[in-house]
Amino acid sequence: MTTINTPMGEPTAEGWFGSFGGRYAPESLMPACLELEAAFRDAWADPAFHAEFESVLHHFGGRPTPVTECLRLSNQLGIRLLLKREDLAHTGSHKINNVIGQALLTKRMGKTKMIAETGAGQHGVASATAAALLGLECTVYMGEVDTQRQALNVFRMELLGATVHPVTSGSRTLKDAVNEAMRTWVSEVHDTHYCLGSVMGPHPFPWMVREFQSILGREARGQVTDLLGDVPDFVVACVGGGSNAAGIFSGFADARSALIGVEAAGGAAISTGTPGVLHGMKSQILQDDDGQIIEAHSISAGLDYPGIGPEHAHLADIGRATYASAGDDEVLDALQMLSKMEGIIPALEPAHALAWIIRAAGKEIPLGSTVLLNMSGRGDKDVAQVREVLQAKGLYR
Amino acid sequence: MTTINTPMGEPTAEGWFGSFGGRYAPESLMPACLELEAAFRDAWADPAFHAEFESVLHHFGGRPTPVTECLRLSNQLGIRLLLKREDLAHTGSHKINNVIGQALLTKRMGKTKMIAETGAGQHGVASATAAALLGLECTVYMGEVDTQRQALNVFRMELLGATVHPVTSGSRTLKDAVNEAMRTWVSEVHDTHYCLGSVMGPHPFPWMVREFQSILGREARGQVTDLLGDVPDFVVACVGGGSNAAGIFSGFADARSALIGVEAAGGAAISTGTPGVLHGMKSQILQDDDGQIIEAHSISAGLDYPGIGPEHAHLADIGRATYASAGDDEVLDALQMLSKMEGIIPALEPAHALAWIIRAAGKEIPLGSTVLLNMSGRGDKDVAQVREVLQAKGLYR
Amino acid sequence: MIRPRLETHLRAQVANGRKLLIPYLMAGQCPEWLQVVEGLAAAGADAIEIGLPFSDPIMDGPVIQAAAVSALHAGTTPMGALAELSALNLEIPLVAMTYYNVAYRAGHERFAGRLVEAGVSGAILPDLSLEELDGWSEVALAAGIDPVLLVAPATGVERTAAICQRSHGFVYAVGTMGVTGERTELATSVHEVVDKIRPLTDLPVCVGVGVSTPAHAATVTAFADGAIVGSALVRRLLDGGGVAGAVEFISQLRSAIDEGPA
Amino acid sequence: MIRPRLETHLRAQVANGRKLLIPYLMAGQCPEWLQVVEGLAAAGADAIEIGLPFSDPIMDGPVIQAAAVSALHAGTTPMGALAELSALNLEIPLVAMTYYNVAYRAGHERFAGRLVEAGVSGAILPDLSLEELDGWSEVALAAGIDPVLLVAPATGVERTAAICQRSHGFVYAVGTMGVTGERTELATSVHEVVDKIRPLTDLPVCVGVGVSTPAHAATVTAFADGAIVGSALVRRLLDGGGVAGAVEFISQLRSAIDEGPA
Ligand SMILES: Cc1ncc(COP(=O)(O)O)c(C=O)c1O
Ligand SMILES: Cc1ncc(COP(=O)(O)O)c(C=O)c1O
Repeated sequence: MTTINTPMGEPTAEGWFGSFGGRYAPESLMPACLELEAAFRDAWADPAFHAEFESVLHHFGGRPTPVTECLRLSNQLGIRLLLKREDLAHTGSHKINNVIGQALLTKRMGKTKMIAETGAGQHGVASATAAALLGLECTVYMGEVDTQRQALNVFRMELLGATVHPVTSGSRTLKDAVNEAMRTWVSEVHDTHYCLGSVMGPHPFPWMVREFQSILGREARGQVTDLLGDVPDFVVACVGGGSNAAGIFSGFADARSALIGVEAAGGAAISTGTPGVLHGMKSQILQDDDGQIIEAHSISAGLDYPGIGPEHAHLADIGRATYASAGDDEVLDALQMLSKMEGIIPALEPAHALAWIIRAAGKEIPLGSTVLLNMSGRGDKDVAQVREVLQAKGLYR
Repeated sequence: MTTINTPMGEPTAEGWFGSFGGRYAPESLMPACLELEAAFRDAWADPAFHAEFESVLHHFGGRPTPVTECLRLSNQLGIRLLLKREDLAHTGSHKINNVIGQALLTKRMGKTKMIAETGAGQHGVASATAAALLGLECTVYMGEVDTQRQALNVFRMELLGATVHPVTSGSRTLKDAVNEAMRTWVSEVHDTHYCLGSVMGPHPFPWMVREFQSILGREARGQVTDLLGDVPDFVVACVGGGSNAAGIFSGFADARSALIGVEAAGGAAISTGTPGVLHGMKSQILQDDDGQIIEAHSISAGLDYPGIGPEHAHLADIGRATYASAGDDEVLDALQMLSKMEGIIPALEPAHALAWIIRAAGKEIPLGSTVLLNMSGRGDKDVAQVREVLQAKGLYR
Repeated sequence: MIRPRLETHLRAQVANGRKLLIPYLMAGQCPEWLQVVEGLAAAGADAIEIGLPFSDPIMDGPVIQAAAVSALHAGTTPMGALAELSALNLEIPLVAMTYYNVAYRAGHERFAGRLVEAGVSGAILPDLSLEELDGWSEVALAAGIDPVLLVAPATGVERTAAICQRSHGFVYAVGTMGVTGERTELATSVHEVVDKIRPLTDLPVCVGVGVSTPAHAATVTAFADGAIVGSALVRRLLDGGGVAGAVEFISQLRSAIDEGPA
Repeated sequence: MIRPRLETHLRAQVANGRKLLIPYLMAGQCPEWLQVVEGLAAAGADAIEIGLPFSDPIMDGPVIQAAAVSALHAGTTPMGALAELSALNLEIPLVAMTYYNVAYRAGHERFAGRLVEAGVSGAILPDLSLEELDGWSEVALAAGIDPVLLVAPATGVERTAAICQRSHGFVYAVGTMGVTGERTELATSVHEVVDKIRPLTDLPVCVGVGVSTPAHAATVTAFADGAIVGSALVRRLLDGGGVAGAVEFISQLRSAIDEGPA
C-alpha cells in the first residue's frame, strides 16, 4: 500500500487512501469490482460520459444548486454562514448525484438491474428515481425495522417502480441492509449493479462515489468564491458514510479552508471507532474487542452507520480534515433554529453539522469567520419524527 | 370597464381582465388594497426591487428551475413532453415565487406581519418560509378539517415560526380559510399584509400574483426555445386559483402555443361555474341559483377551490386559453405513470394536467406535438394520501 | 304594502331630534324571526336591517356567521326570506344587508324588484366597494332602494367624500377596524370616523360594528345620528331569547339612547 | 495437542484415492457443538470447518447467519471458541472459517497463534480477497496455518491461476454464484469451476456452497476431490438434531460419496 500525496486525489491503483480502503470482498464479487473499476475509469475519462452525467443532473436533477447566505443566523452567531443547498436537488438530497452516476454506469456496463441499500430511505428513493428515469429494474434492501419506521418512503420507492425488500437479519437496520444487498449482489452480479449509497464499500466505490459527488464541491467552490472573493475559512458537513462531506471537501481540499466532518455522537466512527474491516473496506469502525460490529445509534437514520468511508479515516489520519460529533438534543435545537430564522428546514443529518457550528461559533470558529455548510438534504422526510420526539419531550402539543 | 387588448397584459386601472376581476372588498380593506396597488406599482417599476426579488429567488429559492424532457413517457404517448420543474423550487412548488414577492413588498410597505390562507398547506409553508427569511411575523389560516388532515404541514409551519390558526367556520376548508384571513385582515390591516396564495382576490392581487409568478413563464420560454428551437405547441397547467397556470401562460401568451388549464372535475369553475363574486373578485364561481357558494371536491386539496382567478375567466372568454378538467381516478393513474416512467413523483395538482395530456395525446393533442407541462409541485406532500386512497381501492397492500 | 322609504324616514326622525336605533337580525336565523321584526318595530327601532344569509360572509364575525349557517341549514334563501317579509305590516323602513353575490346572481333588476316587493327600501352590500358601485346603484335608486355605503376608520377624507356622495338612506360609519361582533369597549375610532363623515354629508350618520350594549348605543348617539346593533341582538336570538328577549333588549337600547350617555 | 496439518492430511487422503468430506458447523451454535465436532470426525469427515461467529457475515445465507446469531447470543467469542477447541482429541485437521475483521482486530500474529493453540491448521476468510492477502498469508503460513482461498464461477482463468498459486490446504471451489445455503439442485456451474481450477493446481479441489444432499456430494466428488457441506448440517443442528443427527447425516454423506453418483 503506497500512500497517496494529493489530499483527495485518486486512491492507489488498489484503492487505498493512506492505510484505509482496499477491497475486502468475497471472490464471487471481485470480478464485478474489477469490472466496475475498469468501467468507471473508462467512463470517467470519457467526455461524453461527463457530458451526459452533467446534463442529466442539470435538466433532471436541478443542478447547480444555489449557495444561500444565512443573514439572520450569521448575525446571531457572529460568523458568515453560507449553505450549499443540496436540499433543493431532485429527491431532496445530494444522494441524487451519486445514483445518476451509477445508473448511467450501469447502463454503460450493459446491466439492466440495480440493487441498493437504504436506511431512512433517502438513497433508496434516489436509486429508485434514477432507475425509473433510465428504465432499469431496481430492488432496494431496507432493514425491516426501517421499513416500518419509514413506511411512506417504502411507498415512495414502490411508486417509482422499485421493489423494496425488507431485511430481517441482524438488527434489521442499515448495516444489515448493506449485508443483504451484498449477499444478493453475489448471486445476481452478472446483470446487476450494486448502487452503493455512500463513499464506502470495496474499491472503487469510495473513490467513484466521491467523484460523482465532487460536482457539488466544484460548484460550491465557484459560487462561494464569487460571493466572498475567497474560499471559506471552514467547510463543514455531516458524515454518515461520508459522501456529502467527501463531495464538498473535494472542492476545497487544495485550499486553506479547514474541513470539518460532523458525525452523530452515537455513530462517531472516527472518534470512538478503531481500524477494522467491514462491508468491503478497511476503515474506522465501531467494534468490540473481538471485532464484532457495534450498532450505531442516532436520531438521524442517515448517520446511523457504524463505519465511515476510508478516505475520511485517511483525512483524519493526515490531519487534513477534523471530525467532531453532535448529540441528538443539540441537533434538534439546530434544526428548529434554522427553520425559524432562515426558512429552511434541514434534514436531521446536516442539522448535525449545523449543531456543531452553533456550538463552535466564537470558539473553534473565530468570530467573523466564513463558514460553508453543506445542506445535504431537506427536512421533509424527518418532520414526522421530529414532531414525535418533541412531543415525547413535552415540547410540542 | 374597458377590455384590455394584449392577452395577459396589465388589467385596467380598476383591475379588470375583460369582464372579470375588480375589487369587491369591504371598505375597511379598500384603503389597504389601494395602498398595496400603489406599493406594487412602485416596486414593480423599481429595478432594485426586481433585482432583490430575483436574487432571493435565485440564491434562496433555487431558481431557475430546469426544464426536463420526459423521454420514456413521450415515447409512449407519441408526443414530446417537457416539464417545467417547479417541484424543485424551495418548499416544493411554485408557491415560493409569489410569497417571496409579497414578503419583500410587505417589508417595503413597512409592515411587520403577514397572514395567509392555506388548504393543504403548500402556500402556508411557503408563506411561513418567506416570513422566517425576512423576519416577519406570520399567521396562517387553515380550515380545521385541513389542519387535521395535514397535521404534519401544520407542524412544518410551526417549525418555521408561524402560528397556525384553525378555522372552524363554514366547511372548515380552504374557502373558509380565505374568509377568515380576510376577516382578520380587516382588523389588522395597519401593520399586516395579507399574502394571498393565488391569482385571486381583489385587485391588485390577481395581477400582482401573476406578475410574481411570471418569472417561471419567462424562464420556461427561454429554456424551451433553446431546447426545441421553437415555442411548444401546447402549454398545459393545472388550475386551482390559477397562479401556476398564469405564470407559465404569461410566458407564451403572445406565441402560437395553445394554452390549456386543467381543473379538478369537482372544482371546475370554468366549465361548471357561472359568473359571480367571491373573495373580492368577479369571476367564474361554483354557486347555486341563490348565489350561495358550492364547495369544490377534489382528491387534491390545492385544487379544491370553488372559484378561479379572474384572468382565467377572461382568457376562456376570449378563447386565448382553453380549460379542461380531470377526475380523481385518471389523476391517480397519471401520478403513478410519471413516477414509474420518469422518476418524478408529481403533486396531485399537476397530475391533473398530466392526466389530461395522457387522455388528449393523439386526440386533441396531435401525435408529434411538443407539450410543455408546468410541474407545479412535488408529490411528497401527497404520498400519504395517495397510499391511503390506493389502499382503500385495494390497489396497495 | 307601502312602507316609508329609508332615507325619507330617517331624515324626518333626525329632524325631529330623535336618535336612531337600527337593529340587525338575520332572516331565518330562528323560526320566529318575522315576529321578532315586528316586535323590534314596535319596541322603538327606527329601521331594521335584515340580513339575507350568504355562505361566505367575510365582513361578519362568529355570531352573525353562526346565524347565517343556522338560517341556511333551516332552508332559508335570500329570495324566500324577502317573500316572507312582504307579508309584514310595519311602520318603519327595512334595509337588506347581504353580500353582493346574492344581488349579482339574482340580477340587479330582479334583486331590486324583490326588495321592493318585500317592502325593503335600503340595501347594504358591504363587499360592494365604491369602485364597483356602478350598475347596482342606478338600478337600486331607480327601483326606490337606497344603497347605503360604508365608511371605515381607514377611509381617507377624499374617499369618504366620494362615498358620502353616493350613499343614500344614511352613511354607515364602521365603528372599528374589524368584522361584526360584540366588543366590551367601544373603539376610540368611533368618534373619529363620525367626525370625518359629518362635514361631508347631510345624510344621517349611523355607527355600526362593535356597538354592543345600551351604554355603547348611548355613547355613539351622543355624536352620531344613530346606532346599529347587530351581533348583540343576533346572539340573544341564537341563545333562544325569542321575541320577548329581543324586545326587552331593544327597549333597553332605546331607553339608553333616549336618556343619553351617563 | 498435535493434529495432522491440513494440506498434508488432505493430499495424503486424496493420494489414497479417498474422496474428501469436509463438514462445516458454527462454533457455539448449539451447546453440544464440541461433541458434534468429535462425532463428525469419528463418522468419516476428512477435515472439519469451524465457523467462528461474526456479526456481519456477508457471504452467508440465512441458515449460517442464524447459527452465528445463536452463537453470539450464547456468548460465544471467536477466541473463546478456539480455546475450547484445543481440548479436543481429533485425528483430522480443523479449518477455521470466519471473516477477516476477526483476524484483523485480533492482530494477525495473535490470531494465528490462537489457531495454532486450538489445533487448527487452516483458515478460510471469504472476504479477504487475493488483493488484500499480503500480511495475513505470510503470518499464517509461518505459524503453520494453511490459508485456503476461494475460486468463484465468475473468476477468470488468470485470476484463478493466481489464487491457486497462493492457496494452501486445498482450493475452495465455490459451487454457485451466491451465498451459503441449501439448494435443491446442484448448480451447473459446479463442473465448470472445478474444470477451470484443475489444470492450474495440484492441490485438492473441494466444492462448497450449495452442496446440500448426499446425492450432491456424490455428484461433485465424481469430478472434484471433495465436498464441503455447511448449511445442510448447520440447519440440522439448529433444528435440534444434536450429535446423533449430525453423525447420521455425515454418515449418509460419507456412504454416498464412497458409493459414487447413482
Ligand atoms: C440528507 C442526508 N445527508 C447526509 C446523509 C449521510 O450520508 P453521507 O455521509 O454519505 O453523505 C444522508 C444519508 O441518508 C442524508 O440523507
Ligand atoms: C403544487 C401545486 N400546484 C398547483 C396548486 C394550485 O394553485 P394555483 O392554481 O394557484 O397554481 C397548488 C395549490 O396549493 C399546489 O400546491
